[in-house]
Amino acid sequence: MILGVLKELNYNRVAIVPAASRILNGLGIEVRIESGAGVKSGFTDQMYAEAGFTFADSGEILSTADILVSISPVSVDLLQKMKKGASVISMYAPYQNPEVTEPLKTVSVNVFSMDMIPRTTLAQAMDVLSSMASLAGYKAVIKAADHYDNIFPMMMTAAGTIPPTKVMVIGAGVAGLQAIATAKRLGAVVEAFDTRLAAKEEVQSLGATFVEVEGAVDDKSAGGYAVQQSEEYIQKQRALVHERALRANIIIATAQVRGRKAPLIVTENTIDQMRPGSVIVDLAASTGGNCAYTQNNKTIVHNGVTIIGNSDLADELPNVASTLFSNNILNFLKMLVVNKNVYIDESNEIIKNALISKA
Amino acid sequence: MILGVLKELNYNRVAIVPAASRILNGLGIEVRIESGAGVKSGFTDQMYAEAGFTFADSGEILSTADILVSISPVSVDLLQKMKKGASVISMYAPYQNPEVTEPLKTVSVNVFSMDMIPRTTLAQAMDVLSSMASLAGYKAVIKAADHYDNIFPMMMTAAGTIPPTKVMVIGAGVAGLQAIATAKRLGAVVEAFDTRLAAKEEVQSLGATFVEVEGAVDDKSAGGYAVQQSEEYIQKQRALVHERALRANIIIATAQVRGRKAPLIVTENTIDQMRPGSVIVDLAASTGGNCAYTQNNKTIVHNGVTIIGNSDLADELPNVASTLFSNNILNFLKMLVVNKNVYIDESNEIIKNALISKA
Amino acid sequence: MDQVAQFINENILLIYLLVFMVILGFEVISNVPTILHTPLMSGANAISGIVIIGGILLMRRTAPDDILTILFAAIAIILGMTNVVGGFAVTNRMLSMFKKKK
Amino acid sequence: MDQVAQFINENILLIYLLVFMVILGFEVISNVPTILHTPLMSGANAISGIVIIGGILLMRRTAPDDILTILFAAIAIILGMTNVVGGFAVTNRMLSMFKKKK
Amino acid sequence: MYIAALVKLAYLAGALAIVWGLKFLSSPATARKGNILASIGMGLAILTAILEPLEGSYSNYHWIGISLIIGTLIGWYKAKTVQMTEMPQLVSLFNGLGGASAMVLALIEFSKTGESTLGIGAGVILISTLIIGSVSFTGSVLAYLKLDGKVDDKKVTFRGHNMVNNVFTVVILAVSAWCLLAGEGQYMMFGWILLVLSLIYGFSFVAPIGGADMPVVISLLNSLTGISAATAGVLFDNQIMLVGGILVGASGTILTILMCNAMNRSLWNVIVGNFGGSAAGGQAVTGTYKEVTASDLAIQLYYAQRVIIVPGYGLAVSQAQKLCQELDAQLAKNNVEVFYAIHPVAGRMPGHMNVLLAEANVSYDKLLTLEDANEKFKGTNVSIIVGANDVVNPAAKTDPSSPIYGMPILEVLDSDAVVVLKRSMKPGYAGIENPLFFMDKTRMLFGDAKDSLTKLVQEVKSVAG
Amino acid sequence: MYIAALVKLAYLAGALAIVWGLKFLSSPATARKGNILASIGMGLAILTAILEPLEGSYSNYHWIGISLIIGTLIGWYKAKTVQMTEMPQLVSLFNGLGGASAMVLALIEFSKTGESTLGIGAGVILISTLIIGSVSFTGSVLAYLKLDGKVDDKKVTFRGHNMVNNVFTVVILAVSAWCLLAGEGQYMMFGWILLVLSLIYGFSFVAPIGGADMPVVISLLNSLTGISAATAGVLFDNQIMLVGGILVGASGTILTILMCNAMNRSLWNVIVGNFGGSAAGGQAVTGTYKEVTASDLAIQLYYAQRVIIVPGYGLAVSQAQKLCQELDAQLAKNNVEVFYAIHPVAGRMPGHMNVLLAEANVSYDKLLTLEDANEKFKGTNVSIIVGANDVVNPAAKTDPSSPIYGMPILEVLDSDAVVVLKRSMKPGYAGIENPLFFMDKTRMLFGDAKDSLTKLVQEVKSVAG
Ligand SMILES: NC(=O)c1ccc[n+]([C@@H]2O[C@H](COP(=O)([O-])OP(=O)(O)OC[C@H]3O[C@@H](n4cnc5c(N)ncnc54)[C@H](OP(=O)(O)O)[C@@H]3O)[C@@H](O)[C@H]2O)c1
Ligand SMILES: NC(=O)c1ccc[n+]([C@@H]2O[C@H](COP(=O)([O-])OP(=O)(O)OC[C@H]3O[C@@H](n4cnc5c(N)ncnc54)[C@H](OP(=O)(O)O)[C@@H]3O)[C@@H](O)[C@H]2O)c1
Ligand SMILES: NC(=O)c1ccc[n+]([C@@H]2O[C@H](COP(=O)([O-])OP(=O)(O)OC[C@H]3O[C@@H](n4cnc5c(N)ncnc54)[C@H](O)[C@@H]3O)[C@@H](O)[C@H]2O)c1
Ligand SMILES: NC(=O)c1ccc[n+]([C@@H]2O[C@H](COP(=O)([O-])OP(=O)(O)OC[C@H]3O[C@@H](n4cnc5c(N)ncnc54)[C@H](O)[C@@H]3O)[C@@H](O)[C@H]2O)c1
Repeated sequence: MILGVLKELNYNRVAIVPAASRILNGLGIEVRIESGAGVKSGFTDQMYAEAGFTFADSGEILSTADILVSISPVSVDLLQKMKKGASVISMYAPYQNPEVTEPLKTVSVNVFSMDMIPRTTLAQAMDVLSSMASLAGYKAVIKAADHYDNIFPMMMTAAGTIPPTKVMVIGAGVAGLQAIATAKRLGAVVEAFDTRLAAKEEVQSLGATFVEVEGAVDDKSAGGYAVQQSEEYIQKQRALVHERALRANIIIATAQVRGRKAPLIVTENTIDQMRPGSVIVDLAASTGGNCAYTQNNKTIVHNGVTIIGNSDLADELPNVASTLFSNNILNFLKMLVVNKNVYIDESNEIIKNALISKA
Repeated sequence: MILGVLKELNYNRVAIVPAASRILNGLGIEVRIESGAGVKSGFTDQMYAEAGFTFADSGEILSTADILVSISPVSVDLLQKMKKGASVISMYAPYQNPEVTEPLKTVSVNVFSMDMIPRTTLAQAMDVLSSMASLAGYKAVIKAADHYDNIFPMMMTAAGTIPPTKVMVIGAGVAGLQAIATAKRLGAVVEAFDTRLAAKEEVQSLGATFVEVEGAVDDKSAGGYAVQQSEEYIQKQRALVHERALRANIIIATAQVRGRKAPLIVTENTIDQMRPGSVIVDLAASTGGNCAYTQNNKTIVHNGVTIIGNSDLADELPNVASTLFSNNILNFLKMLVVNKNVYIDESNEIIKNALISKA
Repeated sequence: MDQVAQFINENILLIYLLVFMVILGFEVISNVPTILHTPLMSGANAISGIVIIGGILLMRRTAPDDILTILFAAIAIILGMTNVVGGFAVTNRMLSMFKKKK
Repeated sequence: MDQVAQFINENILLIYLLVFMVILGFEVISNVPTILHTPLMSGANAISGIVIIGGILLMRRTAPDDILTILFAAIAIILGMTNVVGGFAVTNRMLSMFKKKK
Repeated sequence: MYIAALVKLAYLAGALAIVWGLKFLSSPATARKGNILASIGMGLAILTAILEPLEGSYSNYHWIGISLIIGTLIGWYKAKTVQMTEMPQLVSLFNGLGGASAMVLALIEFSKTGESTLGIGAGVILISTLIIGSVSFTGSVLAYLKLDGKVDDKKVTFRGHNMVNNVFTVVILAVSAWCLLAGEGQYMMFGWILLVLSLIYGFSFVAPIGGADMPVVISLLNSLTGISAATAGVLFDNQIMLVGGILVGASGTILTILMCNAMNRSLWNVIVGNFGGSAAGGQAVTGTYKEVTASDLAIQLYYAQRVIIVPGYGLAVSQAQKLCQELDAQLAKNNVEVFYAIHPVAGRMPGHMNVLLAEANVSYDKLLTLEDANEKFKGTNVSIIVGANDVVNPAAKTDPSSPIYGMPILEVLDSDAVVVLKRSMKPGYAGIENPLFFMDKTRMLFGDAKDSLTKLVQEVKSVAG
Repeated sequence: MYIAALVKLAYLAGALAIVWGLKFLSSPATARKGNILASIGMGLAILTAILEPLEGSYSNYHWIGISLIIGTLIGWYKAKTVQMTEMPQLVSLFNGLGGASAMVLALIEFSKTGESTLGIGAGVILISTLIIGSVSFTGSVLAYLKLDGKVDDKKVTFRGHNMVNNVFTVVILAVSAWCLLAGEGQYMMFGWILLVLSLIYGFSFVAPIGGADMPVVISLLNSLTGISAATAGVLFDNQIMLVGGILVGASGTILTILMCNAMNRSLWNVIVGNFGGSAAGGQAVTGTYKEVTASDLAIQLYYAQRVIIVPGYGLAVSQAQKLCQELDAQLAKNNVEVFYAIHPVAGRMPGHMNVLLAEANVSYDKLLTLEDANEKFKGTNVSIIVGANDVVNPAAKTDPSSPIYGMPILEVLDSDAVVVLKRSMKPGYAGIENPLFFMDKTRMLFGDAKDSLTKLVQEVKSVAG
């Protein structure tokens, strides 16, 4: 059984790392990979060769693979080059972009989208969203610290006392929590906003302050995801965020509502009044951003305030991100591959959810 | 009495910040500053105006100032435009560049170089080297973390266990110690090298491991500074550093010997064998660097290893760096200015040392 | 009342002894950590078997032909001795938990 | 030797009392924190002034014309009382450090 | 005269040994020594009682010897064969025997009074010995039966039971007074009446007290036995009985109170009795769980070879990470190996436990990954689960219908004992019941993890002495 | 008969009050109550002694009254006027008076024996009372003089002093034996001889013991006084004297041993005496410094309103940051305000203290800058300097020749008391002597900061009870 790995064109990461070989061998899987696929994430061809992977060009990979793994969605054109009944594992994000699924119906391959895996305890080992969000949360703070014209921790020195930096985290999901932990480690004073009830305890469990905005709607049936809030709530939240933002110098925004545009929480007015030198990292940029002025995949400076609009910060930690992604895929394969064959068990919640198009 | 502040051409910082006004007023000093001098460090003209500073162009400042403050050395051309007997406070680094002092003799102003202030307890409030080195040490770690393709802390996650990053700090002076503290905060495992006897205890006082190389020469009379080591010692050190470097992924190099070229401690051979993705920050770059391949004021990637050659990282934290610099200058002025006049008391160790050219 | 006063006058040392024994009993125990409650109770229980001395003395004072009393005294001794031996042995077993395993 | 054995036989309760008082004395003190060493010493010192009782009893038993004994007894009482009153008062002052200031 | 003095001194030595023994028993470091010392004192006393010259004594040594041997054999055999878990009931039984012994002695003395008048002093003492010994006897026996599960709490009580007990108390006191004041010539009859009343009362007194409170009751009855031994000592003019008995009476009383305190209840509350008791163990949907006290756990931990701490989200919620580290440091003093088993999904974000433990400065070397931990649980004496739940749920391995079936978990059941620190029986994030809590090896320690760990650290310190 | 019983019970009640009082005295929370209880017991005993019906007693009440009043006035006056720092010597003096009182009583009894034979029992007791009382008397007086600085250790000792003391012991024992066995008719003479010998011995016994060890000696002499009171109790057949005396004798002995332990020395070592003692205070180039024990410091801290901790490089070296935080947490329990005064150059890098304290999770609110701290020292009860030195060196303000003259420092001397935790008298980074250590307000607590703080935290916990 052959697993194909393409070189990522849009990403620094690679979907399968050399260390995966032991488990893949155990599953009876042989890997074909494009030469140089791992170089940007610190995995040289030599490492792959030593791990027993074979190299092939993309054409060969597409035409021979039983399973194709890719981080960026594989285009329909390429899919058509694949064997009938083969499987593709990637990230199509059909929930955000429902239009992607239609064309997939035209090809006769099984398409699995890792982002559709339910956020349950059982599935966490394959939960790419979690592993990437966690890295993004860390990186957001590091990036903010690097762009910031001041330091995070308090220091009382002979040349004066430097007060600790105040960091505001909006949205305490996986990325937000990791951002809180990282900022606290660096010595910042952290406060966080969220709409989910459980978030308060989670934020406090990291020693940060939770700022409560009354009147949040929390829907247990949403599978842990947040739901759309009332306009009144958003107004209240904006006012409170405004007040706090003027005292904070770093904002890490991660608020998302699944399948919808991200809520706009930090307004023009707020940003205009922030001290020049402040930094905003908007991890919700790809769905519109939580902050005014955010431009997706761009870092801009507005009135001295740096606004980093990048939802995919994990890609800037390519080595570790590739490793975790590869492990997530491995865990998925362990479930999917039975006796050297892909076995699509539709009674399995995880497989059922991930399968967005059947051959 | 008029204090002139020029806009820095080579730096993001500004020598005097608006908050200095209260104390300057107390000393009977009036400030003339170039418009836009603070903008890169987060201090707008408006802030200066509110603090009671007046704006002037550089010509006017030069010709009217009794004291001129500048971070970058003021050229002799400009000095000639100054009033006779006026004073200049700046950073000429005559110890590293002995050639700078000769031309200064030609002008009839008193030139103070802040870097010549002795590293004593009493002088620490004016010790610009300390305050800037401390910021540089912090920033070095943040920068390394940002360039690194992995994360610092250990994490045991559903997608695998990420081991903690190993950070090696070479030279545990002010910058090195701050780097140790910052890296430890971020969850890294830190080890440090130094030649001074006192450094061992200092490193351990931050919870890091000190790696001892036997046979170091420690000269108490060097005013706390390190002295040149024997070739044999350097060889031994290189070997040990080599061994450790292959296990570490981050090197922060800060080793300096005053008035000499920085010792070369991380060799080509070592760097060639490091894992791609590793990061080296060489704070000794301006005096030749502790690492092979280091290029002053450049960030290069060699074989996948990022080498940041920047001795002046404090300048990348312009807001806080300006504040501390400004405070250092203020403390110096408090000593220098007596009854609204510059009083050069040559029995004062600090003033005597700082004065590198007398009017 | 007379008798009480007389008793006090005649037995004042005994009363002192009693009173201070009670205090001593309190004192000796009052700092016991909770972990020792059960073994201590068991040990105290063994000590309460001291009543066996009464049985022995009684037995020794009883004429060999007073079978009934002898029988009763024997019962008293057996019961008391069971209490004493069993009590100390059980306590010892409980306390063996406190030994560091090799 | 005879006298000793006799003493034991006659005063066994007294001996019990003594022995167990000693143990009680040990017990009562054995957990005292170091901070209380000095006040405790001072308090115990006051208690040792109990010897004054002897002075009082002596005085009451002495014929008023036996001036010498009366004088000595008075000295004994004065010394003892100074010890008692001074001892308790000083202890109290030492312990007043333990009060929370308002 | 010399011999008489020697006998007196021998008794004194015995008494001293017993007092010091008891004292040693109250500190973990010396407890074993204390037990041995006390038993030596006891042996000395018995020997002296056998050997001391008695006026008009008979040579009933064969009787004494046989009785002693029988008692020794029974006591020894029972003590050696009893299960660790059944020790409390055995202690209770033994205590009953001691009471019975005092009772028998009193009865004989009653029979001896015959026609003579009983003085107040002697009378009170004789009557007390009889009553207290008997109450202690039947009370202890019932406590034994209850603890052994041979008697169901519900079956031996009825409404208004406490009322009946009060009436009993009054009646016994009245009969005693009557006997003292007007019993002349009829003492034996009064003796029988009091015997019967006291035996019934002992039973009735213990009946309404819940099974979980039995240790307190045993301690109380034990102090009663002590008092009866002391009164018997006066009867026989024997100081060691007096001293030993009083000592047990006093310390037993204090111990009883301390035990009540440890349960956060008053003695009164225990005696008046909450039928069935609440502290023993609860009933949940799927079974019965067992609790452990912090002090018992502390001993287990301190004398363990290896302990593994399994942190979970609850640790983070209660912010008890530093206490974990402190527990660890305390245990290290007795060379206990301590590790932390980190499940990959423990907490609410990847690396949550790492953040916490780093904050508490736990060395990275002590952190075990899932795989390493699962190898180390075998041979581990105690696993302490601090606010974790889903990550140790064995349903993931055994119950195919479970929503987490197939997830690798920390296999804490491989260790000798499992203790779970959490606030309630509520489920964790995944919302599913955890059968681990109901396993034989598992004990629950309820409460906020911070509180529980604080207590635990304290107790470990007290074990360390 | 009733009255006799009542008297006996009154004495018993007094004895009980004294025992409980002593017990209460040994725990900080109840010590004051204990002192009052004991004094009530004492009052009761005195009252009973005055009122109890005595056969053949005389009405010397005016004598008794006057004597009591004189004693009360002296005792009260001395106790109220003494300086806090001079209390130990006063206690010693009082103790001597108690001993003298016993001595006087014994002497009178001696005089009364006249021609009659002394039994062994009574003889031993009488002689002991005399000897012990006298030794305690002169010993205490010398201890008082030494503590008060009125006698120089060196002046009252000579080479071979201990040898002489041994000889004295033997002689006194020999004379006692002689008196017992063959003193008939000459008791009074023996009395005087023993008196003189004992008085000299008491003096000689204390002479070689160093001033710093005086508290131990006082405690020892105190237990002697107790014993003499007890023997006097036998003499007068009075149980409360017996009980009270024995109690003091026993507890005094234990206390003495505990005090030696606390100084890490054996009692033997103290008595054989290191001339001049070493623990009292040292001599350094520039003056004398005073030490404080962790336990005394703990009281000061626990009952303070505000405490400021001044961390320095030594805190970092010993890595004691967590203990600082723990101390702070313990003090918070008694509502002590705790702050940390951070000097800008403390440690070895800018922000060194911040890094440490953040690691120990000290809240940012508690950190004071130099300026804020210098405002807060006034009204602060204790400043604890943990491994700092240069940053609190007052030479920076007062000594123009100092290399740090002009540097702003933390003005800890504005607080009521200053305690310095460091290992030695060595200077800090700047290499200059620190006059602060020799100031009146300053006390040193030597040792690694981690060790000292560990002890301190423990002691504070014990104060909190
Ligand atoms: N790691 C991640 O990235 C991540 C992210 C999201 C969700 N999750 C999920 O979270 C779960 C993690 O498992 P877990 O075992 O760590 O936690 P868990 O299963 O959620 O259980 C936590 C337990 O801690 C107890 N607890 C809460 N507060 C406490 C306190 N103050 N003191 C003592 N106990 C307390 C609770 O019981 P009581 O209420 O009875 O005290 C609860 O049963 C998994 O289901 C995982 O999938 C993980
Ligand atoms: N902050 C900076 O950036 C920086 C940089 C370089 C130099 N400095 C200089 O360092 C000094 C800082 O002042 P400081 O008051 O913090 O420190 P310091 O003056 O150096 O004094 C530290 C004291 O700590 C004691 N100590 C060391 N280890 C100890 C331990 N394990 N336990 C207890 N005590 C210990 C030492 O006394 P013992 O040996 O008797 O124990 C020493 O006197 C200033 O002179 C400053 O100029 C500062
Ligand atoms: N079972 C598992 O093991 C597991 C693993 C990972 C995540 N999860 C759960 O999945 C859920 C989603 O996590 P995620 O990180 O992917 O979330 P996300 O990326 O969808 O959203 C990020 C956060 O933004 C918050 N948010 C939305 N609107 C907001 C608003 N107006 N203001 C403030 N905050 C707002 C959300 O509540 C969420 O916490 C969480 O409940 C998480 O606990 C579970
Ligand atoms: N008194 C004060 O308040 C004060 C303030 C700041 C600094 N200082 C002292 O000034 C001195 C200089 O500090 P700095 O940071 O400016 O030093 P620096 O920048 O000159 O050198 C940095 C470090 O590199 C080390 N080094 C030199 N050669 C080395 C080699 N071959 N291998 C390893 N390490 C090597 C030095 O020992 C030094 O610790 C230190 O002793 C410091 O404590 C004193």
